[in-house]
Amino acid sequence: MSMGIDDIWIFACACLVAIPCTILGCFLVLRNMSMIGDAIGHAVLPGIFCAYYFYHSKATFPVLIGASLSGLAATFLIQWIHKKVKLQSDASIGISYTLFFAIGVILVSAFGAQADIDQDCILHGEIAQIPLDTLSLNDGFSLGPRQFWMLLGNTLLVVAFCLLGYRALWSTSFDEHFIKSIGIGVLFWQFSLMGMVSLTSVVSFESVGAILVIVFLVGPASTAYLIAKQLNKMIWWSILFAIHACFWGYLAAILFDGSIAGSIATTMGIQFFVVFFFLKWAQNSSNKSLDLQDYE
Amino acid sequence: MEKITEFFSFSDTTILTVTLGSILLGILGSVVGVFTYLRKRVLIGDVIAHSVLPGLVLGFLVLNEKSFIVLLIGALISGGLSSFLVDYITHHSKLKTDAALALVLGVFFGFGTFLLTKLQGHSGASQAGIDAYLFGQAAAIDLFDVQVIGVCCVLLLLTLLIFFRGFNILSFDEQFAYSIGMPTQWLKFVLTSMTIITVALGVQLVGVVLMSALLITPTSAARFWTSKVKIMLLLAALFGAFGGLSGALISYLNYRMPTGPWIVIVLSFLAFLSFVFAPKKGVLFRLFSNVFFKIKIQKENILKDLFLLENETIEIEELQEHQPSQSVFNRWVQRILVYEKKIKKMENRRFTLTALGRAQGSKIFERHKLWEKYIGKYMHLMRDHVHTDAEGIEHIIDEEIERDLKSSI
Amino acid sequence: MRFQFPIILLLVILLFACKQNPSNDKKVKVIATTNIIGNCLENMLDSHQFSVQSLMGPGIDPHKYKASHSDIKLLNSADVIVYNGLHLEGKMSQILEKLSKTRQVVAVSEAIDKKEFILVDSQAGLYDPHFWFNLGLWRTALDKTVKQIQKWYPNIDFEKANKYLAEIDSTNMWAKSQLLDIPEDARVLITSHDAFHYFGNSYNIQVKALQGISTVSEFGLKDIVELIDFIVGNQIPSIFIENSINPKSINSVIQGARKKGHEVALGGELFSDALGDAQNPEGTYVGMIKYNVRTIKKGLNHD
Amino acid sequence: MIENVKDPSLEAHNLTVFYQKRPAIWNLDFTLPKGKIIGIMGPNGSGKSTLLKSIMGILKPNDGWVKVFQRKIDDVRFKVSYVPQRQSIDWDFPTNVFEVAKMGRISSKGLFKRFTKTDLEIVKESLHRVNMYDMRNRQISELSGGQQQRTFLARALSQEADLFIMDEPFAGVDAASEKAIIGLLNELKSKGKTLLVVHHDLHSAKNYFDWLVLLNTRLVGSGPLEKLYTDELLSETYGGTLTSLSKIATKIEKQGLPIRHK
Repeated sequence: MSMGIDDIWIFACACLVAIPCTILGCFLVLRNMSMIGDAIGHAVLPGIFCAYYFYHSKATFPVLIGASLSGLAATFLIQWIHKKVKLQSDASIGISYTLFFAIGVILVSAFGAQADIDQDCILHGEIAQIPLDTLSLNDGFSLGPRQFWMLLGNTLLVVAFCLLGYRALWSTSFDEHFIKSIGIGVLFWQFSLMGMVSLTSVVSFESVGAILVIVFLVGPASTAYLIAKQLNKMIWWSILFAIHACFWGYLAAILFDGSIAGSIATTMGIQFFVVFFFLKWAQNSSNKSLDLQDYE
Repeated sequence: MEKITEFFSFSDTTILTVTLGSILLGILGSVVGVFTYLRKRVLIGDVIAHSVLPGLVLGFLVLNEKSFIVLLIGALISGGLSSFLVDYITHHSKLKTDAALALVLGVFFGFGTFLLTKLQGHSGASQAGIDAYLFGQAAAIDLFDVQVIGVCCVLLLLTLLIFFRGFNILSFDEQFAYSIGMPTQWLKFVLTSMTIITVALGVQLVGVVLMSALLITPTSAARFWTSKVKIMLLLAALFGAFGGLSGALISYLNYRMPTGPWIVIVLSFLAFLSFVFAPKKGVLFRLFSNVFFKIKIQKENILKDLFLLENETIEIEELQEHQPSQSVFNRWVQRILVYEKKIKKMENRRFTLTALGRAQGSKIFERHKLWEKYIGKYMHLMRDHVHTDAEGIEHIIDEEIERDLKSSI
Repeated sequence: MRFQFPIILLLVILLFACKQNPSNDKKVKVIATTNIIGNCLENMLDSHQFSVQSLMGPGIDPHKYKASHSDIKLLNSADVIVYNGLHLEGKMSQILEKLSKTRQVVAVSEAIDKKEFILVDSQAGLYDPHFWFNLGLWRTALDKTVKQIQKWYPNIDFEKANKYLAEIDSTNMWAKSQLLDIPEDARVLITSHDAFHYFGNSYNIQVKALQGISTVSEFGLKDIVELIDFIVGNQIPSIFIENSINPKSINSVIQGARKKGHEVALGGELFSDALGDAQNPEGTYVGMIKYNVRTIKKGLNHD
Repeated sequence: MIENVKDPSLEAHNLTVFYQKRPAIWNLDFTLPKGKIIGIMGPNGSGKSTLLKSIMGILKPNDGWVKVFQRKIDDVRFKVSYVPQRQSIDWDFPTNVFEVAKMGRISSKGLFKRFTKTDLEIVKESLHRVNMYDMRNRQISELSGGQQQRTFLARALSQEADLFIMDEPFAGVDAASEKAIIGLLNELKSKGKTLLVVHHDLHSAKNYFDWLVLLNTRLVGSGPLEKLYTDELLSETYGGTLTSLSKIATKIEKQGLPIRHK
């Protein structure tokens, strides 16, 4: 098992996907909107097709824009159905993303079947390929993987957004009525959060593929939710869990020579269940020892 | 047009097979969907659909065979495990359902992908296409599939007939079901198994997305028309069947029109129609009932005013408020009244009441007075508010309420 | 959890410490993406001077291929990387194209005039990537690829390469003679997936497929019904499945035809995007072409 | 029995609000005095919470208006503090008592300005006043119902408002907390604050409130406790809904009718 500088790049990129995803994921878990990641994963297809159709290329940049817009449009549709039509929120997620995906498949089948357009081969990247795709200056000096810089930019954006909007995000997640009662609009924050989720998902899809993004959004955040008593601690814990899982998942991927994304996702699942059963065990044993002690 | 008659003649067995398969699958999915919807587990289908991947791959790895049954068993096991885990997590921690769903979906799918890359290194050229099983196509449904779906449909309907009352109570109030001694665990197990079997089967035949849509969309649409479970089941099945039929039809009208996605589009279209047009809950219904009500109010106001004018029981100033103005809307309403023979046109653009109109006008005036008395007595309203309130309510009062009001005064 | 921090730190340091061990092998390492390319190069390059490996194993769909960790290590250790191009390898094609600026990377499709390829989308400039089924074109492309490698490693022994190219030529001739044997009206190749257009063009065979290249694309009822009608109407004796696609759709075509009273046989499995197992004859490029030709001939000469 | 006051803390005129398309409150007309503890009483579903939400502008009235300190609510929000129902919140949320109390300062600081030392002092002081300071670092899910309610009160206190609008602060609260809360209300009253409290227990109401608003979709009465606390008015409030009124309400709900045409 030999490692090199590439492994560092891959690990760094995994962490740079993990950090913004899990920060946003904490808010999604607290707002009961976790499935939105899955919805966006499917809803990007028509956006990718339109980018291809109007730009006549499979170049990365228009695809990213198209995919983000279509992801955002899907979240808007979800919100509209939920708020205006008053359908329960999971049903509106289900209706919206299946509709978007179906439109995408029809467009691809009718106009692009020979052009090999699908999110798997145009948008979804594989994290192992990251070190190959480097950014270099004119004189050939390599600046490291292109996606590293993109992910770094996205991470900074998300961190800045969450620092700036921390008070708004947590207070609207906790008690929407109260925030409305002091005269602050909640809609703006909801939509900007969705916008960030859509953007981050798409940027991350491009680097690590769809599965890892869904798991990154909810996995570490759910694990942290089990143990954290405060939101800021929950965010820190979730970042820690995410990086921790990236590390072991990556090692496992090298060891078993399998998909890195798949391996990290599996590790996150295992991590969740370890924490989950540990807490259950701890709770049971403390209940036994407390026995007849009163509690309020 | 020709194409459509050709389609409905079903002379081509392939058309018949695919159409029948789509319709039956639509019914199967929608009926199962009703219960997942009522139990607020709408996205469980999506989760099971993604979670079958590791089962499929393991099934293949262990038995090295791509047969339908082997893959189905693998899918059933991993689908079942995922659905069990979702329940287990939500029951034994403070984590909410949606987070548990997303977590299980992602982790299972991730594990499946991990196994798939292991397969890439596995020798034996036949492993290819294993993930193609995740993307079944509705247009490729063959006779065997139709038979399998048909058997499932029959089994499902039988289960429904036997357990319907139990399912019904369980979906609305689990606690109550438990309290009256129903075997809730058992019922839930049966329901969940039905969902898993349907999804694991459907995913191999028509793919993840169509399967999720079949579970969610027809039910959501049906929910807008009724709140009775029986009618909901019927409606959802009807929508599902219609979706299957029209999806098949559309995909027959032109080349490269995929059947499955068109079924999704038709179902979504039905859902949006329901959102807009369904009585009571629909968006448009509310809008239209407002318009009709406005016309009714205007009609009644004209009749009442004319009635008051004839009897001169009211001061002129008070009448001025609702003196019919000459807006387009008003003229339109007047025309309706003339048509209904409630008013007659005189010279100078004036109107006079017919006998019918006079009776109705007096009735409205009577109701106005009645309401004023009623709220004066019971609602502690100040005198100056009573009149405006009555101006509105007089149009809502019907025979039954009028009787009530009279008896309470 | 806390005690794990030092361990993590330690491992990270270890990660930095482990540098790639330089390979002692003096051979030039050539990595091909698909095993079709890999097999051809293996037969063209001197095995004393070059070692050829391919990333994708037998039966892998290159459109959906996801690199694993060891694959990337393999790519990184490569001296020369050869790939197909024309977006066959999905997102990886784009990456390899960029990599060609800094590394010794060559696309087999690179040296061929684009006019020779089958155009899929004129505005986007997309071409059908399955051009190894046009043996004449493929031979030229291989020739130019080896010449490109020669620019970097000038002392290539061209004898082996030329011998192999001659083998491809003779295979081409043989295939032509075999396939032209089939009566013209029976020369229809029906498969589940759109990979055989080059094949059809070079041997004057009509090609029909149910599904496009994109894996999300789907066919509709009309496509399948017309295909069945075509099969029944022209009394096509057999249709074929491909090794990287779910055979279900083609099975329902067979069933549909049977219902209409025409027994169409399953002509067998054709190899399209990848070679078969290495120990079998169809595990080589030439063997694969021969296998396909024999299968097609046997299938279409059914009656 | 409706008694009006001059210079009211709150004035509702013709207020009609639909909740989920059903008329929840109907034609309310009342004025409330300043510096009193005012109880809003009525049976379940009589529109008490709806009234509070429409005062705060969370629900838009379908007709009529409310004025707080003779101004529109948007102009005087900083003077008003709203305590939502305890059940409206997910108490599993990972946050602690101090953070919740600090939320109250958002009303004067907005979403972006930093909290200063004085802000934190105010929060601390508020927690002391509800006797929750020692538990300031507890996660909110570990609190009892009464402690949760007191945390909410601390948040309201740190808003430094003049009018407190509280939705069922005594619901699901232990005796000790109930006592502490009523003590706090009295203390606030003595400082000239106005308190508007939704309550449903008839017996304790007699000891808590100075002024009553009796509500059962329509206004049954509004006035000083001694005048309102009569068997006749209370039985009218709690004696079921008016059949004709509820029939009209049902008809309006079913057909989605507007109640008034303009």
